[in-house]
Formats: sequence, structure tokens, C-alpha cells
Amino acid sequence: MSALIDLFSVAAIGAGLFFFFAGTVGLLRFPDSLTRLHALSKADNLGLGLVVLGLIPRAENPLAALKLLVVWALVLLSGASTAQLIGRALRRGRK
Amino acid sequence: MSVLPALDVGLALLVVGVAAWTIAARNLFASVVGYVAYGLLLALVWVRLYAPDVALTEAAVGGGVTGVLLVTAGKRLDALASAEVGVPPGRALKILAGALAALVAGALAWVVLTLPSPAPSLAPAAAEAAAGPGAGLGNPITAVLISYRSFDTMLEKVVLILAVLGVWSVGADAAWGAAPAPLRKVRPDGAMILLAQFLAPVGLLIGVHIFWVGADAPGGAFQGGALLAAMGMVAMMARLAEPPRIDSRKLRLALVAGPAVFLIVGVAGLALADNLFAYPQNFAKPLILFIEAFMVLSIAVALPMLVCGPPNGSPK
Amino acid sequence: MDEFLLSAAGVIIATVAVGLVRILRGPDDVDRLMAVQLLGTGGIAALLLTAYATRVPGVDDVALGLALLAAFATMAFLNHLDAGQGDASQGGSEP
Amino acid sequence: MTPPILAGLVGAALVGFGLYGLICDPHPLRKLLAFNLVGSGVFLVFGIVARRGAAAGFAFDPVPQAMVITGIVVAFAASALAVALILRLAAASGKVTLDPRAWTKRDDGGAR
Repeated sequence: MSALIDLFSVAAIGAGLFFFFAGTVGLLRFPDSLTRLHALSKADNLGLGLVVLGLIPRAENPLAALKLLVVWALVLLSGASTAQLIGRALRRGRK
Repeated sequence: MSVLPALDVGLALLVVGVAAWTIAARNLFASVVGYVAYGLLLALVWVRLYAPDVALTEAAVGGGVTGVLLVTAGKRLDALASAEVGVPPGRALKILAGALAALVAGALAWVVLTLPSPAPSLAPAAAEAAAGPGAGLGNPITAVLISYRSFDTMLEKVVLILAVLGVWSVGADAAWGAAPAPLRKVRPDGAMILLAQFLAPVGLLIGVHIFWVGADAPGGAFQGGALLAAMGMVAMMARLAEPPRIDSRKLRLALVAGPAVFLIVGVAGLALADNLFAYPQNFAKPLILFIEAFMVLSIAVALPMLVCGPPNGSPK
Repeated sequence: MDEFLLSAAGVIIATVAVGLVRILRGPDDVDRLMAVQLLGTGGIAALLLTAYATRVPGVDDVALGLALLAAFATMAFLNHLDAGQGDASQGGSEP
Repeated sequence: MTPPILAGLVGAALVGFGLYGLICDPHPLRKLLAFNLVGSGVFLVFGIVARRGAAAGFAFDPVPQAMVITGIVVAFAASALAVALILRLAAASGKVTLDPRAWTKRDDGGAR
């Protein structure tokens, strides 16, 4: 059972790492701010989301697991809204 | 050999690098962006030092609120004065300053490397305060703040009020009593309003939670209050709330509530527990939570007022 | 398993740190904002991973606080950018 | 090298960078930022004293940690006061500088 949980954690966190890596590469290599914004939101949403997913089975109690989910939800909300705001600011030429 | 040392060294290099960047950056905005990143990294370092309480305070006050203070100030400064800035110092002074800075940093590093071993510690005294008669606090830091060094904490709240008074007093005479300028002039986008509408209530809940668990787990009045203050500023930045008039009685009551309640309970200790700032047995923990609740209120009100600045506009 | 969690934290910190090059290079302030945003998310992920590996108590509340503040500074920066545009339209100089 | 010592050295470096910026940067708000860097460096040194003072079953000495928490809040209050003074100065002099020579140049002939 424990080995199964470990396997799940490794898989999820590994996938999360991939998205952080991809997001960073995108942030550095993409040609303009809008595409970079796109890369950033992938890292924000999926990277942290998968890491949280991998940690949930390791939480000591349901409250700790709930807190992990709330952390992710807050970052999702913040990431989505600020991406929208940054995008609009870019379109209006405010940079 | 574990990966932990490598992680620590990497984090340390990163903190120093970002700090150097905030000094080297070309303009104020870039340097403040760097400072916010720096505050966040520092919070990670504090967690590694087994100080989650400090980490939370550093992230909220050191990085977040200070960053907002500086950006807001930069914006107001641009509106006030020409972009003309004093001349940077000449090469000689720069070299001299660099030498001085290196000397001070070197001396400090030497002190760090030659700290006495075993290290002196007040932990036993704090443990005694935490487990003291009727207190039973699980979080030793809360015990130190409210019980062991209660006088410091009370005076620190007074300092906060004095700072608010200081900020208010540099406003124009004619504006006394009016509200400070809003944190944002332009009407905010729908996305920002939505964000604030979600974030502020959830943040309120989390802030109160962190204050409440602070008696036994990491958290407490400072951290909870700082988070609540940040949420108040979120509401102000989205123009869901406006800074209150500084002659508002409610505002002033909220500001003095923390130190006032602390002081009253402290003096009452003279009669009830035969010492200044001592708490009666069997009654200490609810009393401590009572004091802390008012401290949360004062901090949550004082920090946004400090960022909002002096009154601006005409008094009614 | 703890070793894996710590290594994952290290990898995230390292990638996000490389992303900070965007703070250095810009070219626009928005790009700098994005780098800080990525650092914020990565910082939360690394914090959670390290906390679960070293079992420092109370770190889930720190993560909650950080997640709450994820958009805080960005909101102020966006306010700044919007205000900057307002000034420019009145004939102010480009910053 | 133990993590506390490492963090202490970081603190020392931060104090150094901050001090340099405080002296050399002409912009008053950036001077303030540099000063905050010095402050956080000092807090960090204080923090390692706390970590090394682990005793009585705690992983740290709570007294210095509690003082760092109050210190962070006081440092912020002082920064806010400094910001208010800087803005007032800029409003009064029309210049973004702490250099007194710049003000006297402008106030030439003006009645005091």
C-alpha cells in the first residue's frame, strides 16, 4: 500500500516538475510577453496542482489535505485573474 | 550525505543574488519587484531555520505589504515631482562605500562563525512561560510575546500607533480629518474586482484561523493581523473599499484597542495576580486570546493606514 | 522517499531561479512580474515538498499565507502600470 | 557548514549589500529599500541565534524569534513613516532627492 502511494507521489510530483520546467523554459525562450504569459499559467496551474496531488496521500489528517487543496485553489484563482489582467494590460500597451 | 545541504546552499545563493539585484536594478519598479521575490525567498529560509512564525510574518509584511508600500509611494512620487533624482556618488565614494560595506559584512560574518558554543538560550524560561500557571500555550512564541516579554509587545503596538500618527501628521493642515488618497485611481478591471471579491473573504477566514491556532501551533496575532491587513488592502486596491476618514471614531478606536486592552489587562494583573502583566491562574489562556484578538484588530487596521498615507483632500 | 521530495524541491527552486533571469532581462516590467509570479508558485511548491520531507510543523499554514499573497503584490504592480498609462496619456514622459 | 551558519553568512552579505545601496543610491525610496535589506540581514543573524539556542525541547529559542516578529512589524512602521516624509519632502521641494544642495539651488532668493 505504502509502495503504491509512493509510486503515485513520484509520478504526480514528477509530472509537476515537468510543468515547472516547461513553464520556465517558456518564460525564457518564448518570443513575446503574451506567449510567455501562456507558459507561466501552465506552470502555475498544473505544476503546483500536480505537486499538491502527489502530496495529498501523504497528509497526516484530512484537514492538512484540505489545506493543500485550498492552497492550490487560491493559486489557481490568483494565477487566472492576474493572467487576465496582465494580458489586458499588454493589449492596451501598458507594460 | 543528503540533498538538503545542496538545497540550502542553492537557496542561500539565490537570496544573495536577488538582494544584489534589488540594489543593482536600474529603476525603482524593477528593484521593488526584486524585493518582493526576495521576501518570498527569505520566507523559505526562515522555514529552514524552523521558524514558520517568522516566515509567515516576513512573507506578509516584509515582502508583500512593504512591496505595495514602495510601489504606491513610487507612483505618488512620480505624480509629485519631476523625475530628476540627485546625482549618484562619484567613483571614489562608491569604492569607499563598498569597502565599508565589505568591512561590516566581514565583521558580521566573523561574529557568526565564532558564535559561542554551546549557544546561550532563553528557551527554558520561555518554556516555563508557555507551561506557566493556567497558561498551557502550545506555541512558545505566543507565550514569549504575550507573557514572557509582554511589555515589549505592548510597547511595539504603541510604536505602530505612533507611526500612524506620524504619517498622518505630515499631511497638509487643511486636509486634517479627511481620508487618505485611494490606493488606485483608475477604475479597476472586472478580473481584479472578481479576484478581490473571492480573495478577501477567504483571506479573512485564513487570517482568523492563523490567529486562532496561534496559541498552540505556529501562527498568532501578528501573522493573522498581517494577513487581514493584506486582505483589507486587496479590497482597497480593487476599490471595493475606500480608506476611511482619519477622524472616524471607529477607526481610532480600532487602532488603540490592541495596546489599550493589553495595558488594562496588564495593570489589572497588579490586583488580580500580584504583578504587572501577570495573568491570574486558571484564567490565563482565555485572557491571552482576548488580548490577542484586539491586537489582531489593531494590526489589521494600522498596516493599511500606514500604506494609505496622510489624509488627502478636503475635510467635511 | 524524503530524498525524492527534497530533490524535487531543489529542482523546482533551481528551474524557477533560472526563470528569474527574466527579472534581469525584462525587457518590460510585465515580464518581471511574470518571473516573480512563477517564483511565488514554485516557492509554495518547494515549501510544501520540503515541509513534508523534513516534517517542520505548521508549514501548511505558511503555504496558505503565501498562496493568499500570491496575487497581492502583482495587484499593486498592475495598479502602477495602469496609473503609468494614465500619466502618459496626459503627455507625461515615458518611464 | 550547518544551515544556521549558512543563513548567518547570508545575513552578513545582506547587511553588506544594503549598506552599499543605502550610501550609494541617490533615489530616496531605493535607499529605504536598501535599509530594509540591512534590517532583514540583521533579523536573519538574530534568527540563527534563535536556531542555535535550541533547548528545553524546542527546535529553536523562542525569545529571539518572537523579537524578530515584532521587529519586522516595527521595521515596516518605520518604513511607512519614512515614505510619508519622503513624499512630503518631494511635494515641498519638487525634487526627488535627499541631497540638501539640490533644494538650496531651487530655493535661491526664496524667503525662508
